[in-house]
Amino acid sequence: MSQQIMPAIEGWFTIGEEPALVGQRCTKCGTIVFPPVATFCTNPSCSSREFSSVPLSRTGTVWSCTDAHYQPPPPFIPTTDPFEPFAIAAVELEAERLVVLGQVATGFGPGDLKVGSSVELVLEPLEVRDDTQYVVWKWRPTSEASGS
Amino acid sequence: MSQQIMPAIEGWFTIGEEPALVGQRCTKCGTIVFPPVATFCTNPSCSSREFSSVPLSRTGTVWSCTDAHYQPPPPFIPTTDPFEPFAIAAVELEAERLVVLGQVATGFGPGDLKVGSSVELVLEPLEVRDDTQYVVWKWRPTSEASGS
Amino acid sequence: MSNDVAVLGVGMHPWGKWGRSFVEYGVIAAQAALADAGVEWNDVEFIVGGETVRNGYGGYVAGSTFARALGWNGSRVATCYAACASGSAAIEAARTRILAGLCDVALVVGADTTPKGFLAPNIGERWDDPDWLRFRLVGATNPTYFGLYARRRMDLYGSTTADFAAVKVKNALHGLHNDNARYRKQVTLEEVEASAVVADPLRLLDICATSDGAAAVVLTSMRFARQRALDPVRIRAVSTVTPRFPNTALDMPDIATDSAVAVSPPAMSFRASIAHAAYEEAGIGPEELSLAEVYDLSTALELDWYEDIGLCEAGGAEQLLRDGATSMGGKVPVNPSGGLACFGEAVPAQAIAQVCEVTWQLRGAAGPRQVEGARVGITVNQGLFGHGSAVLLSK
Amino acid sequence: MSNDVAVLGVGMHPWGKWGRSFVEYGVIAAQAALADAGVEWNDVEFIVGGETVRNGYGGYVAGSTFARALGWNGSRVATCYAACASGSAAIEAARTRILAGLCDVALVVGADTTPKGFLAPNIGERWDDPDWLRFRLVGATNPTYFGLYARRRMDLYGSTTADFAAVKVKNALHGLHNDNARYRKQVTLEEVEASAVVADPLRLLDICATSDGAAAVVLTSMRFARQRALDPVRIRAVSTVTPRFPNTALDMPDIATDSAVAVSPPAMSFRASIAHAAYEEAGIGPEELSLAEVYDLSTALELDWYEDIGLCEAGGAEQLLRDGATSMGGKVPVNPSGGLACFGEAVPAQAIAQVCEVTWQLRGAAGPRQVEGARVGITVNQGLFGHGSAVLLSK
Ligand SMILES: [Zn+2]
Ligand SMILES: [Zn+2]
Repeated sequence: MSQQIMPAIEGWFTIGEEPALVGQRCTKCGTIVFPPVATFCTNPSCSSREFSSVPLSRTGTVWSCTDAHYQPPPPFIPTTDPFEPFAIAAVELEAERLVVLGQVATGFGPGDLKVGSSVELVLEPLEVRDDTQYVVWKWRPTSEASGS
Repeated sequence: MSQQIMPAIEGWFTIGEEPALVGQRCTKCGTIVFPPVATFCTNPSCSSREFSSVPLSRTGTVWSCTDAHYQPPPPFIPTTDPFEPFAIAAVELEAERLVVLGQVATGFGPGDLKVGSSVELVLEPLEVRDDTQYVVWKWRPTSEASGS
Repeated sequence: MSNDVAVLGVGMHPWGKWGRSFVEYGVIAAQAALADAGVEWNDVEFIVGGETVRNGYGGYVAGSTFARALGWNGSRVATCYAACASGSAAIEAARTRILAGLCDVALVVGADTTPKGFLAPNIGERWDDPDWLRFRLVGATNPTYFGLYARRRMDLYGSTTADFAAVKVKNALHGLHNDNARYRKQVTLEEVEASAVVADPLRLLDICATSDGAAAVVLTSMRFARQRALDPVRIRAVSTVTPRFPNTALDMPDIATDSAVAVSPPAMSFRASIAHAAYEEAGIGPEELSLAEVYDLSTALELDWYEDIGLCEAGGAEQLLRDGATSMGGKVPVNPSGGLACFGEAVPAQAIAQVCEVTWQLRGAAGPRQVEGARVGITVNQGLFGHGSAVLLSK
Repeated sequence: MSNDVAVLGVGMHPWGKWGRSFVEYGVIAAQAALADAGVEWNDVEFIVGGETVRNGYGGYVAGSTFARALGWNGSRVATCYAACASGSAAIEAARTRILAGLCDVALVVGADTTPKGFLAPNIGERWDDPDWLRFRLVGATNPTYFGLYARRRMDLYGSTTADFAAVKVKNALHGLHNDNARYRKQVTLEEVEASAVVADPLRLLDICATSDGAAAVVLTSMRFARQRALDPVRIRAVSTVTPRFPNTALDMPDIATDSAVAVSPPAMSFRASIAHAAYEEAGIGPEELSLAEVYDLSTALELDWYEDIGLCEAGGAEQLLRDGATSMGGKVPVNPSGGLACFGEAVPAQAIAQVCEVTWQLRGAAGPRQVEGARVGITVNQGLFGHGSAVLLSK
């Protein structure tokens, strides 16, 4: 049985060999916007509506992290039954100078991360629907971190 | 098969031989409130919270009337399929000096009513659920009016 | 003079069914108003949004949603909801902040997208919500109320369905060349009377549609405005009054009125008190009006407004209409923009759009629909649950 | 002085889980505030409601819902929404109307009922609603953000979970005899540390609950107040600022921050700018504070606020706490009411309740929790989507 793989939300990230978040870069002032859903440049001194699509850095450093010990309410989609806690990290992308939230890759907890530690972007399944596996971005500790 | 008869909303009207809307009368200033869901007296010069329950006049005069030619959206419950237009009247109760909206009894249209004409309160089915027939108040033309 | 603020800029996103986000409409209207005022977004000290309750959380916090879309600039923010009067409530928040001396430049934005068909309550069972119960127990939609008001006029004052249709014909003519209007097409009496009955005696063409649209105004202190414009249009008064007990006219979405058994009804009806409060605040009377933008949710309701804004006595509206007094070229043209008849309602934007139109008229910049020599204009509307509003403007 | 308004009356409905309507809570708080002010409802010229978005249409139009429940009196009305800052937005609407000279007496009311468990978005699929997407794509609840802020303090400043627990212990002690608080029970460090982890490093007792509750204030012009009170408590400033671009701190409910790649971040963070704007408007500095009511959605967040309202430099909050400076009897007691720790949040009421507490403190009428010699107090909070608010009060 072959499953098609699709992003859980269209246009926010690529799903190739080297998956990456996709941002918008204002063609006038260079401001980068993620998620890529802006109609207008977010810089108040710039009223441009023109953006180019840019892949964001696939690695970053932890701005902070936490976890979820109780199952969030819908529209959260639980991937395990019974619910298992998962970690969440806010990650700073140096080149883009912005912070992006995401779950931490399965198998890692908040103890595996601290402010400033390195992570890279990976994809993991969010749900299977109509023979399609929908994936979402997560942050996986690199360098000094190890599975918990 | 015997069906229980119940009001479509509790406490707003009685369902005996002579059905009547039920109001609240402020025990301090005498203001009457319908629907009977007030916690506080609606008279701004009175801060009473004490009400007695009073049946409202079963007859009144038309303040105005109209009809519905398109099926209203939910939570409206259609009673016919396909939808049939029904008339609606706002009726002034002289003793209580207030106006109450309601559907016009089945078989009568807006042409059977005019401002000032007389109506009386009747009950008609709104829906059947769990072997219970839920009824709602309607206004039926009296005196000069006739079925259309 | 100390109670005046200037309408330095106005702007709109055309009304229609565009299928895009209310945020986009709002920002485009805001940018148009800023450009019209010659003011940069970074100079705005206070932004107020008219709330939309059908567009997710972003609609609940419309003020900050627009601020963010324009780019966070550190301005103060507010979001106002008052049903159909939301736009004027937002204008009033901006006006009072300027009059309080707390800012010089404020931006007011309202935008909406609309569902198909009747406006319906949110899903779920809510046995304590009057707006839910009127649908459940009576099947009373918004047109139900418009039908009741129309029928009452007919029985009390002898209005005819031809009078109602004539309002539509007039407004369609007024809006013919209004680029911001959604419907720009002449309509005949016959076409109105051939359209389907919705709520007797009103037909499809008697009742306004719902539209996507946005409007924005830049309000400033008179001091700030005078540095930029010789003779700016001024807001002279805003009314946001509630009814007085007992309110004995059946108001949408109620199932019953107050009782007058213990306290006599006030001398003035709620709807009449709306404009009255604005006249009183400004010390200007209806005899000074050059034009009016009134909330013609239905054609018949426009006639009610003639009386409620003081153009004539109760029962006199039909004669005024038949005499052409409220048509372009008449004594007091009503809805020179084309009104809701040509726009279709975009709830939090509509009252702001009315102010845009009066501003263009008072500037003498309304083009083919210009009311000659316009000097004073009023806007009025009424929303669910005791929300009335009026904005009185002059040169 | 010309920018001051008086807090002539304050009133609350006790916080709890009462299972009744928000309207009832609000009216009871309003009647208490009116009685406290010695003002009749019929004398109120302007009523403002803090909107609640989870209680049907009546909650969207909270101002008019309360006006009607009190009995239509013809007053002007407004309803404000600004997430957790809604109460201060409502206060600001009333204050500006008074400062504009358009009314003397205004009533501000906020009330809410709350669901069980986490605050969750409304049902339905909304792929363009960030508040929906954060749950769908990341599973990020409100405590997620509190956990992120707390962990960042630990890694940057060496805070410990014992510090966080100590905030809870302090606030529980403060609220012990507050009749309006929901939780009036001493809490030990051990109890906090034995409670379940919700969002690492925060535990159940680190995070505030949600409650039913209501609060109201009667604001008047100074002229009106002086006829009734010798030395009324005054509002000196209100801040309702938005962020400045680029906002580089991750704010609830966003998935990402602004980018600082094209424009450098402002010198002051958004949260610090909230109180700063109030200090600047009033010409009063943090060194003059006698007490503060800050929005302790979590224990760790209270520590962030110490820095953001200027009680100490970044990273200094833990020392201040450990020294007892923010406890009753310390230099600047924080949350003498017991804070959200003892109340649980009732969204549109909470910011108004903070003003009630500061008013009682400045009157010297806070009973067993009185801060001695209190002369100046500030309230601060932050809501979703760039809503910050601060109210600065003095004798
Ligand atoms: Zn740009
Ligand atoms: Zn009474």
